[in-house]
Amino acid sequence: MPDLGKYAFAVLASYAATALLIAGLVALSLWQSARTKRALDEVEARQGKTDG
Amino acid sequence: MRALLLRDVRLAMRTGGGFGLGLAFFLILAVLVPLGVGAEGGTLGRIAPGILWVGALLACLLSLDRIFALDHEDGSLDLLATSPIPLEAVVAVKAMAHWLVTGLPLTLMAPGLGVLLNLAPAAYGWLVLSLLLGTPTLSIVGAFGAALTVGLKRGGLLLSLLVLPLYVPTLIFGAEVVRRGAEGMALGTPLALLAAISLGGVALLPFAAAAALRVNLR
Amino acid sequence: MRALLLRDVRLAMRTGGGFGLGLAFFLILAVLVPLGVGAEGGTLGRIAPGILWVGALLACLLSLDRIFALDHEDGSLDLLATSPIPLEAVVAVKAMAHWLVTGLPLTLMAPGLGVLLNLAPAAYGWLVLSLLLGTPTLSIVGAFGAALTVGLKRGGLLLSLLVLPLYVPTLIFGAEVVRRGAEGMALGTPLALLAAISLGGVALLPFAAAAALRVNLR
Amino acid sequence: MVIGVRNLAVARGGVTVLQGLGFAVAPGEALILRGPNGSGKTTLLRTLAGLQPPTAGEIDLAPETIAYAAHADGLKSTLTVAENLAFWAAIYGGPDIGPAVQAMDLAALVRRRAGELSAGQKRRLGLARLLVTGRPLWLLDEPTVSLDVASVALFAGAVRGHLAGGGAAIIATHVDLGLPEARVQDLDPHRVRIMVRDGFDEAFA
Amino acid sequence: MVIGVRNLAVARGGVTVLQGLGFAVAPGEALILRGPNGSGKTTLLRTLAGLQPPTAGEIDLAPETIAYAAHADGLKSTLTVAENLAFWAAIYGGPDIGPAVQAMDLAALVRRRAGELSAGQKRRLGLARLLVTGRPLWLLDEPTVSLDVASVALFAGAVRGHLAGGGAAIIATHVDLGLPEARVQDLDPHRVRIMVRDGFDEAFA
Amino acid sequence: MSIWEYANPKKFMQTSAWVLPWAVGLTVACLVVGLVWGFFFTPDDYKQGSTVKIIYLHVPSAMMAINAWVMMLVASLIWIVRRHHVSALAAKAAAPIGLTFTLVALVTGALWGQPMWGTWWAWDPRLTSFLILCLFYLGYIALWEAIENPDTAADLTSILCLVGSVFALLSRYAVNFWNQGLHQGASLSLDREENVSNVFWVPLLVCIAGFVLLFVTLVLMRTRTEIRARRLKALLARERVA
Ligand code: HEM
Ligand SMILES: Nc1ncnc2c1ncn2[C@@H]1O[C@H](COP(=O)(O)OP(=O)(O)OP(=O)(O)O)[C@@H](O)[C@H]1O
Ligand SMILES: Nc1ncnc2c1ncn2[C@@H]1O[C@H](COP(=O)(O)OP(=O)(O)OP(=O)(O)O)[C@@H](O)[C@H]1O
Ligand SMILES: [Mg+2]
Ligand SMILES: [Mg+2]
Repeated sequence: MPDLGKYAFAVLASYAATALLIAGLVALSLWQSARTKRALDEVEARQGKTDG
Repeated sequence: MRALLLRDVRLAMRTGGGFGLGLAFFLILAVLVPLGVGAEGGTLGRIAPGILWVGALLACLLSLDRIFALDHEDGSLDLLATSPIPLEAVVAVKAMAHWLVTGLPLTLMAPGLGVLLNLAPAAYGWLVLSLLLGTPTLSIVGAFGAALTVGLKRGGLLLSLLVLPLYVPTLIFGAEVVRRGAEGMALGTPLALLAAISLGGVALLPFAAAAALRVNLR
Repeated sequence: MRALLLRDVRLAMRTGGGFGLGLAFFLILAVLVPLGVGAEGGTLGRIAPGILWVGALLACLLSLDRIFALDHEDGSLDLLATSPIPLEAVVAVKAMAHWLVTGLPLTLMAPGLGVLLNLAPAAYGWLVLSLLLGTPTLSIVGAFGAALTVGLKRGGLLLSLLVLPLYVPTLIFGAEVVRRGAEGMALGTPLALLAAISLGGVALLPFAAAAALRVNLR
Repeated sequence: MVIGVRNLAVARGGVTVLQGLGFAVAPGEALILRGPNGSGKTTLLRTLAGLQPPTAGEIDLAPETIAYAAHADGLKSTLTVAENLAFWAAIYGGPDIGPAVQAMDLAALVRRRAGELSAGQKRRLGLARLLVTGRPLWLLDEPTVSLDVASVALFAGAVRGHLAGGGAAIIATHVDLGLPEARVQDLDPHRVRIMVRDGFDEAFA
Repeated sequence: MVIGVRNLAVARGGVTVLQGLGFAVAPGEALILRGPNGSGKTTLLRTLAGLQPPTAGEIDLAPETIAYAAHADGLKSTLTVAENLAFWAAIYGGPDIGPAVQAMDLAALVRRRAGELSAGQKRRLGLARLLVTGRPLWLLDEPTVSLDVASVALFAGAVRGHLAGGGAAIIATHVDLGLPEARVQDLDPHRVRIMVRDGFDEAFA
Repeated sequence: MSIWEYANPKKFMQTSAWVLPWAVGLTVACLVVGLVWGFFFTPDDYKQGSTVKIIYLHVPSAMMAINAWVMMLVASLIWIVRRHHVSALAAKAAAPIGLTFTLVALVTGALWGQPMWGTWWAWDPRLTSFLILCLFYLGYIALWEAIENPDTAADLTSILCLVGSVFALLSRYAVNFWNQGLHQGASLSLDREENVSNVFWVPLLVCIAGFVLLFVTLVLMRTRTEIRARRLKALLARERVA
């Protein structure tokens, strides 16, 4: 761990905030992806059956 | 009554219109004022309490006519008036829904905008407190104004004109609390007055508003 | 087309709503800001150009959704779209009607409010000139925003959110002209830019707005 | 008797449009109001619903008896069909929405938003609201506007069910509702055609 | 032929509701569209009016031919009856409003504001608008809603006059209009009931 | 074969499924190398002390915030001209990513501003235009969300993106005119000799590459989601008819 001196808060907070925001975006994207995939699979399976 | 509150909040959230409109407007104002006024820290900080309170007030004003107008247009208000819920309760519930989707989020958002406007650090707490005490008045007074003007085509204009003078005491005491807070002065009196106005308004205005509504539906 | 212009102006005058609402709002703002900010002449005078421009802009914003929303709700917009007038002309005429009942009276009223806000005497002429050049942009950009959001229930909120960033250049140049006017500085460049934006907007935006309307009526 | 009316006069826009009205509706009975456009059917129904005071005469009506359905349906276009109905059911503390949905054949549409319905489907939803109020007296203003033949029959069935359960209905309409058993009240004889003027006071009527 | 339609399909809310429609309307002819609620009459009329594109098929129609009257009347409630009519006459560069006022029996109401009319009177005003457009093809969506018997006859007379002058009309309705000479087009056979599925691209239809 | 083939959703899904894992790997590699290098193995600046380390987040995110908007503009134009669904959906997918980058630039800038300028926020032109850009993103996303019909939404957001771009440029110019500001100039520009010294320069480039790759990865992933959602919606609508 490098010595950040008196600016430790600014630097660490920047990295933390960035990590948080980007992790949030990635998590949101993954969640949406999983959700739509599941919903689509469900409907495709259902319609596959109804159509015979 | 819970159903009515839930419906109004849900409608505001779903259709937007109500919810967010006030907030967006508040944000807009906080961005536009520095762009228009110029960004010297000193001036900006000095006018910040006033601008924030005026902004909150205008954001409320903007969404007032939705309290009854939409329900009047699509006929729901007639149906509500013939329903088992007393009209006074309808007014109180609708004002409360308005506060939940306008006044409350406004209050929560205000500190963030304080940063943009260079508000003095000591004032943040007082800003939130004064808005928390003052915004219910804005909603209930607004509901009274909206009841007076529902069904009038000239509604929007009249409503602002009627409600504005009624808002003045709240504005003055509210901005005063924040300004004194920023400068570290005593602020008990304006704060107490702010709370008193809110309490009185919430207790009495629903009756006046219901009477106005009855006349307007006739 | 003359008939449409006349009808829109007449509706605005008769129903109020449009006409007067913006003006009342402008007046309200000019009264509230000194109340909220405190009335020291120095600060007030310094922020006056910005406040006046922000006020004009908000007053326009307020009445924007009436440009198309009322006609959409009562079905007139469908009928106009199937009428012999091209939709681009409908947009342009409606924006013009909006300017006639909002921007123009606003401009005429601004000097009076300048007095309330302690505006420097040298700035009055520039205030009127800058508003005269800038308010047409507000109307036509607003018509574009209204065309994008017509028929959306979330219209009001979205409209402000979409239109606000588009107003920024006009606001900056407009307020700059007045501020420089107040201080007796050179103001050719911002004035020219203000005019250029207006001309460009009036020439091009009706096409974008008509395209958006067509999509929305589908 | 669910409602009784004696020597009633009603006004709209400051002008008395109907006068000398008298009728009574018993449980299980339906009354159809007939009269040309502008004769005052809507005005009469609004007066009976308590939305405006009569200019003369009396209305005998127990409180909390009526459910009113106006020209406008009072639907929120962003709420779904189920949400719209559930709201009114909660307001009236009325029954479950299931039977109402069945009765007006809305089962396939419950999750659709009200704004996405066709004109007739909207109207069916407006009528389903009556069934969740649990009120004995229905006041209906042109209920079958925009309805197709099948839906009109559905509506007539719903009214019959209501009457059979001891309810009553007053219905303003221009068309045939398929309710031959209903009594018809013609409003034409009660219209105020000549302006009666006398004293100065009268001008304030 | 005023309008010809071949193999038309129309969609609402992203779903094709009618397909395989074909008909032609000659001058002097009226076509009545029938179909239950939600079958797509309004959607079809909007497509013919050019407000939305068809999803398939062709429409043969000269420009500036149609006058459309929707479920909503497009009246401004603060303008008077005469002002409302005069506005549309000016927009279409059409004839004087006098004959239209006569035809729809609005003479007594011309100075009344549109917001102060009863439901049926509003509708009559909405129909009078058609007469000032001077357009040959009328597209009417349930024109007789709220009209009393006399007004329906008035309306039928206006349509007959229009047809006699070489005009044409396409009318969606659920009730009897008193126009026995009109041809009827049933939309039921054209409703899309089954799902058509194939490749992935299809999902974007 | 032509690039337009990827406008076919099926083709796009196949290709992107193949590309995606590689993109994820490269992104992680670049970001880890660049950030670790920057954070642990670069010296402090003689003037700014350890705060220079913020540059590895601030500059790449600021660049990508603008580039994401440019990409949306191009995709919108493609939709308007050629009506390829995938391009409209890609524009939709990119907006939240651009918004996130804008927020990262704003937040890191504000955190940097406190020690350097003594204030969290100053109405500097670059800062102000970023705030305005943020509003544009919000409006664009809100418009997509507000419209039910996907084609209508694609049309309207494209028009907004076009008109908005013009006004964004105007605002940038106006804001510059309005206030001269505190923010450093473009020290990355290639024609200037007094670039940031090489010690900071190389890891910064790696970080920029990492952020570009992150953007590409996320756009691919989100576009796939949007395509699936679109297909889901169409299938459900069909079910409704039946
Ligand atoms: C909220 C505040 C801030 C915002 C929105 C912001 C925004 C930006 C933007 C848009 C760029 C340009 C990136 C490019 O052109 O590729 C940039 C670059 C940069 N910023 Fe900031 N900034 C902020 C605060 C700061 C602060 C406080 C500092 C340091 C004192 C700083 C230092 C830099 C540096 C060194 C660059 C690189 C300049 C270059 O090489 O182009 N920024 N920032
Ligand atoms: N808001 C109003 N202000 C003034 N007069 C009105 C208003 N609404 C209706 N009127 C007039 O009052 C009279 C009665 O109207 P009402 O709406 O009760 O008629 P109605 O029998 O319901 O007609 P319809 O069958 O057309 O619905 C009419 O002559 C009408 O013109
Ligand atoms: N705004 C909308 N969004 C989505 N779907 C809609 C919308 N409006 C109508 N629909 C649906 O499209 C179909 C066709 O509607 P349309 O209004 O064309 O029917 P219609 O034949 O005119 O019915 P009605 O006789 O009730 O007026 C219906 O199933 C309806 O539920
Ligand atoms: Mg009526
Ligand atoms: Mg229909």
